[in-house]
Amino acid sequence: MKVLVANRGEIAIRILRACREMGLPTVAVYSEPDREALHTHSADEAVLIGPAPASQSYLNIPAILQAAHKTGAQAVHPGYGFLSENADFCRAVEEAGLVFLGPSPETLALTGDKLAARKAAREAGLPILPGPDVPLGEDTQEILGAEIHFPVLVKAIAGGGGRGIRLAHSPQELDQMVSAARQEALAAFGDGSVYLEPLVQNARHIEVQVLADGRGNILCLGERECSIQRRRQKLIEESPAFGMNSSLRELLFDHATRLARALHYRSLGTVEFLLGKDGQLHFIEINPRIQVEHPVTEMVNGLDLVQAQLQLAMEGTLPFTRADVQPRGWAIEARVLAEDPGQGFIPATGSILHLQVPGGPGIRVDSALYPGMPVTADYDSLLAKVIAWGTDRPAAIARLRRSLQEFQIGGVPTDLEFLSQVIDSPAFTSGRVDTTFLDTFQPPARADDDSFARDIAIATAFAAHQRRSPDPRPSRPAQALDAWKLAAWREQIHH
Amino acid sequence: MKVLVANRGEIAIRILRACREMGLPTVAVYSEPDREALHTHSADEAVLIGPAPASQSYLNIPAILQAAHKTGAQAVHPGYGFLSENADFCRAVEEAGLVFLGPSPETLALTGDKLAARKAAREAGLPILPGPDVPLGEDTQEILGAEIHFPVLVKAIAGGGGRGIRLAHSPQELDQMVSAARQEALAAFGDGSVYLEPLVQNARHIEVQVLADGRGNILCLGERECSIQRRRQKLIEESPAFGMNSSLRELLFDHATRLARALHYRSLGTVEFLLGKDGQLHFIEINPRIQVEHPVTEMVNGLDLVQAQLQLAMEGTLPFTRADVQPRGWAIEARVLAEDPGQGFIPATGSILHLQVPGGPGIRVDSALYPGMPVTADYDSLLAKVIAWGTDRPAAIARLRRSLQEFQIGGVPTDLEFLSQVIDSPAFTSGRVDTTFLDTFQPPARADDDSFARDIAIATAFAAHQRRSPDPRPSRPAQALDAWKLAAWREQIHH
Amino acid sequence: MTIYHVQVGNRNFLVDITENQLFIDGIKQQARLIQLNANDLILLCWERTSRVLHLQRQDGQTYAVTTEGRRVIAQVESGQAAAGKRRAAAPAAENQLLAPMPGLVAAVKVQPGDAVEKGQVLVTEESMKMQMELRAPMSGVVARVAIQPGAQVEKGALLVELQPAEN
Amino acid sequence: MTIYHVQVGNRNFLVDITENQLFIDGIKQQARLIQLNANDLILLCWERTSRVLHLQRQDGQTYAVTTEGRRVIAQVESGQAAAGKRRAAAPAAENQLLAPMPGLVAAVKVQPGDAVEKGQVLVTEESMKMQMELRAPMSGVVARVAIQPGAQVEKGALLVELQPAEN
Repeated sequence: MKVLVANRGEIAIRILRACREMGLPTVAVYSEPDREALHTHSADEAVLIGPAPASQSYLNIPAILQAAHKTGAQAVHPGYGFLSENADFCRAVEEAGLVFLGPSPETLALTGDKLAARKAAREAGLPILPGPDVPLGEDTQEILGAEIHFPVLVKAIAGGGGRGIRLAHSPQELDQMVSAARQEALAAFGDGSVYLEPLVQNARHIEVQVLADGRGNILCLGERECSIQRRRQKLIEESPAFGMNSSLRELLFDHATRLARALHYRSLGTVEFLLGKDGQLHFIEINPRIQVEHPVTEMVNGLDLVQAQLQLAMEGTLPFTRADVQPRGWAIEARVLAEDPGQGFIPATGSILHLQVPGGPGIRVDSALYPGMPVTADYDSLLAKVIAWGTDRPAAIARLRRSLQEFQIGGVPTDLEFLSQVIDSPAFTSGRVDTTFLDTFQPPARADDDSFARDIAIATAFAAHQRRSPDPRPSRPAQALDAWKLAAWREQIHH
Repeated sequence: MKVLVANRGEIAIRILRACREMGLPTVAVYSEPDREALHTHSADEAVLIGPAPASQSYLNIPAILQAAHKTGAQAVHPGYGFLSENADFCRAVEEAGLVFLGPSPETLALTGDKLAARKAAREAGLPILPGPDVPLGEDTQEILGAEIHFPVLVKAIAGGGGRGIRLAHSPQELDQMVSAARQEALAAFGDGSVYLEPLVQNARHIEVQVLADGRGNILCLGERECSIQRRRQKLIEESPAFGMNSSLRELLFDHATRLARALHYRSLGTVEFLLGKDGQLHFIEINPRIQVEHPVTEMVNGLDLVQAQLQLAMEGTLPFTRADVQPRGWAIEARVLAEDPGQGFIPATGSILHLQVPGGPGIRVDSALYPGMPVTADYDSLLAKVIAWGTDRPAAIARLRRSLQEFQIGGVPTDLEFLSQVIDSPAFTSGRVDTTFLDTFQPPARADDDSFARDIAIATAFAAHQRRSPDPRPSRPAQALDAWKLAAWREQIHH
Repeated sequence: MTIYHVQVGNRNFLVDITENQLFIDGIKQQARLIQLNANDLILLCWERTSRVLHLQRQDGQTYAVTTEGRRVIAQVESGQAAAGKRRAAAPAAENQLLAPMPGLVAAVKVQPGDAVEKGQVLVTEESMKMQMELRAPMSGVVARVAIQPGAQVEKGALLVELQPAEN
Repeated sequence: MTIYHVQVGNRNFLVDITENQLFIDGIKQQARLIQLNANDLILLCWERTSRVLHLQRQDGQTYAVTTEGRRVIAQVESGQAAAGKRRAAAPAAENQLLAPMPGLVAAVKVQPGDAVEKGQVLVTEESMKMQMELRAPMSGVVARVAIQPGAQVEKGALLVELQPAEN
């Protein structure tokens, strides 16, 4: 089965690795600026599908189908984001006689409509937050007459990935937030419909990984906690969830299984819940695709979820049984993003001028980085995921801390230091976090030893000195370039 | 407990990682050329202990003890090689009031004398190859009168790490091999004594990982197979061993436990056996230290052996019980060496000019590499270890293959391609290997597609062309150096 | 003798490099610097400790330094230059809204002549799949809108120019 | 027009680079080359396939190329140079024993005047903890011993020189 990967970045690399391990030939697709991207030259073949804007490349259904046709690909893996939740894409793939590595078009049509998903979940017996099953009308003042408690969430019906969501604290804010959510949703999903949902205060985000064969055989592969979020983007995820007890876990699995069964669910999916301070679960949505945070589940269970997807598609049956799922230890993932913590975490661009990737026991790194790689503003800012496994949560945290310190990226600002500060915070280490944690988290001021700033001053003064008065001994111009490049000059200052 | 790591390279990094994860302060020691080594700047403190020759630095007991004294280190981890099996060093460390992270001096004195270890193993009821318990005398002709079958192994009594061993095929060869073994042993261990041991034809190398507290509590943490050897150096290792059945495993564990008990063994150790074609086990030796190949045991069992050593030393008790040892799946390690397959695998030197380390699911990399690192002839040629885990042996092999292809090292020749060829050989994939496998293994001639050599020709012609006639548009000299370095010029040849 | 004024965070250092000797604020330092590779990876050794730093020269005298999982910006001025202008750099003009990152202008909410309040959203920019609302740096009147929705902008590009209200 | 003769393994290519066109053995190639970073990492793109190569220039016209887990040596000669001397490089002198790798001379087994047989061990060298026995490349008489035990030698250093036996 020749697999076309309709995605880029680390998830494209992740899927290509699974295919390569299974001996499956692969096709990458790429946009013009991604000609130099690692995923483009990691596949057996690669096809250009358009210019930089995703709408003309990674969201360009005809171009992707044409690439599959041209290369003879027999299956399409959509990854996450881009077209992964798009029912039209799934349908077009299947109508072209290809295997779509994900749920059926009917499932995607339902999960892509948050209100329809809510309704299906309610009918399957899952706990749903109150609210009507219809979109909010144009006149928001009308709804203010109804029973509505603030703060309230404004959510895009076609939303996903944390986009198209706004929080209104008061009736006065509602109009502004509805229009902001509509605008973001329209731009992102082509649909500005929104609905309102009560805010669960200080909730934790808990989700269940599901693998199902579309014929009623459903496996729950453990839960994940993803409460560490910034701007509704998950930043740190772990499995299992802190303080989970077996009765709550059974309830979670039971909910997820019932929903998957009702949807005749096929392939990988994630059923997301909020866990209130009162211990109550509330269904949020179902993510019908591989998740960014899937590696924590893989490390704890010793399974390969992408290979499982591929095997399921090829053989029609689940590649393992409930008895094969034997969780061990604890795994935590941290997302390394190209962003500038010094400037309010705005996305940053640059080139990977220096790269030292962490390794050793219990560390997995998923990335599409290579030395020299350009980091552009065209796509999302995820540079790498570091996943640490340990026999228990403190051991996993200790390994994650160690590996974040080992990870050296020069040339583009990252959130590496911020991630270290989060996992070192007493709230995180003691498991007392909820989805609002990062709203108020202030990293402690570093008690720098004097040597830190001093060392930087020396090194930069030295570099400036070298620029002004390069060592006159080896004559610099022309061939000196090679000497610099290959021999790495060594200059010493000593007493 | 402040820990001094009396080693270098990947094992020093491995130990420093364990200490950092446990929050223990660390001290590195380094020789002059290792001032730029990763282990030197990965520890909290680093102390220079001498010039390049190991005899004056990493084997320099007074200098290491002085470094411990100067920094207030409370424990010493010897790693493998160098002083790790040296009873005098262990004794000196303990007499200085420090913790030696390894067995007692008495154990090391015994394991360092192969004949004494044989005798102890025989007394503990282990199966020993026939032969006298005394060294070979000066007159080898004398022994030829006795019952001696050829081929026969000449082994250094003080030997270790595969050194000081020669194979004599006939009485005519014996003198030459004895003198070669004596010379190598004298140079390496300061002791030229040798003994003879019958050769077990087509044997497999099987070893048992032991962890013991010195007071009779002994855990066997699975077996490893290390039959893929070249010049008696292990190249590829795995756990579990291929085709192992539970009765043979129980026998192995029983042997290892009985020997460890007899020696009042403390800390980590490995009991090594040959497994003959007839299914008979033969004790070889006991390695009283962490092994290069320990990560395969860690990945299968989800344990951290170095942390276990440290915890045992700090708390006096084993950090886990037999019930905690729950093996899962299969792990295989490949040693990436700086050597030139094109020239008979002689050690190679250079600089790490390009480095792309494999990652993703199931892959662990232990190394001390960084971009720009010099590879000198001063120490051994181990650049990195790649360890792949999978749910079964084929899955582990598939991941190892994939990660060896991902691993890019520019600037120094390596055995990466050879490793791929070995794991792709039918003998390896079907588990039909013994310790003589690599003696006769010939990698199949690559059926290169035409594109391979053609692509190399284009790229190198292009590079030569660039050197001769650099792009005249951006004026090259002086500041062009920065343009080259930072912007990475891009030149295109197209139709 | 060459003197460098270095600012790291809110700390200032006077570094004096004379032949192969190094002084900080007049005190001789027993440090040793080794360039580890051609990509500006530097090893700074003291007697028993050392630090690996990656230096990325940005515009002019600014370096982004990455070390031990942290990233710090340092300003270096040589003695002569520093003596002339002691941190005379003008603050960013209050009346200009600049793009904080490269990206796509998703929406422009104002047009010339509009009165705006400080903090009011003027432009929405999209970058790396994130939308950000860019707000007025001051109250006033829109003097100029320099971009259109759909425009691709570089970091620092002028988006909107304001002028104080006249009354 | 610039012509390069490239030898890769036992295969020879005639590469012609003319402005921005590329010919191999006279046939135009639709290839595109991109330098990925300043450390000689090159991307070679064909229409649907591509290859990343790391080039390390060694002495003169020799490149060590690393790609997809393999390492290959390529010889490049420009047209003019190649036209002059078609592979006229002298083979390594048969009467010299050279160090195959940098290392320490552990033992020297012969002295000047000794008669030796081809294959006889002359020197033991130690490198990266391995001992290797270096053998006589021909039968003859030891003319010169260029090193002493304990000497540190570079790769290619002359160790022992032989001359043919006189009878």
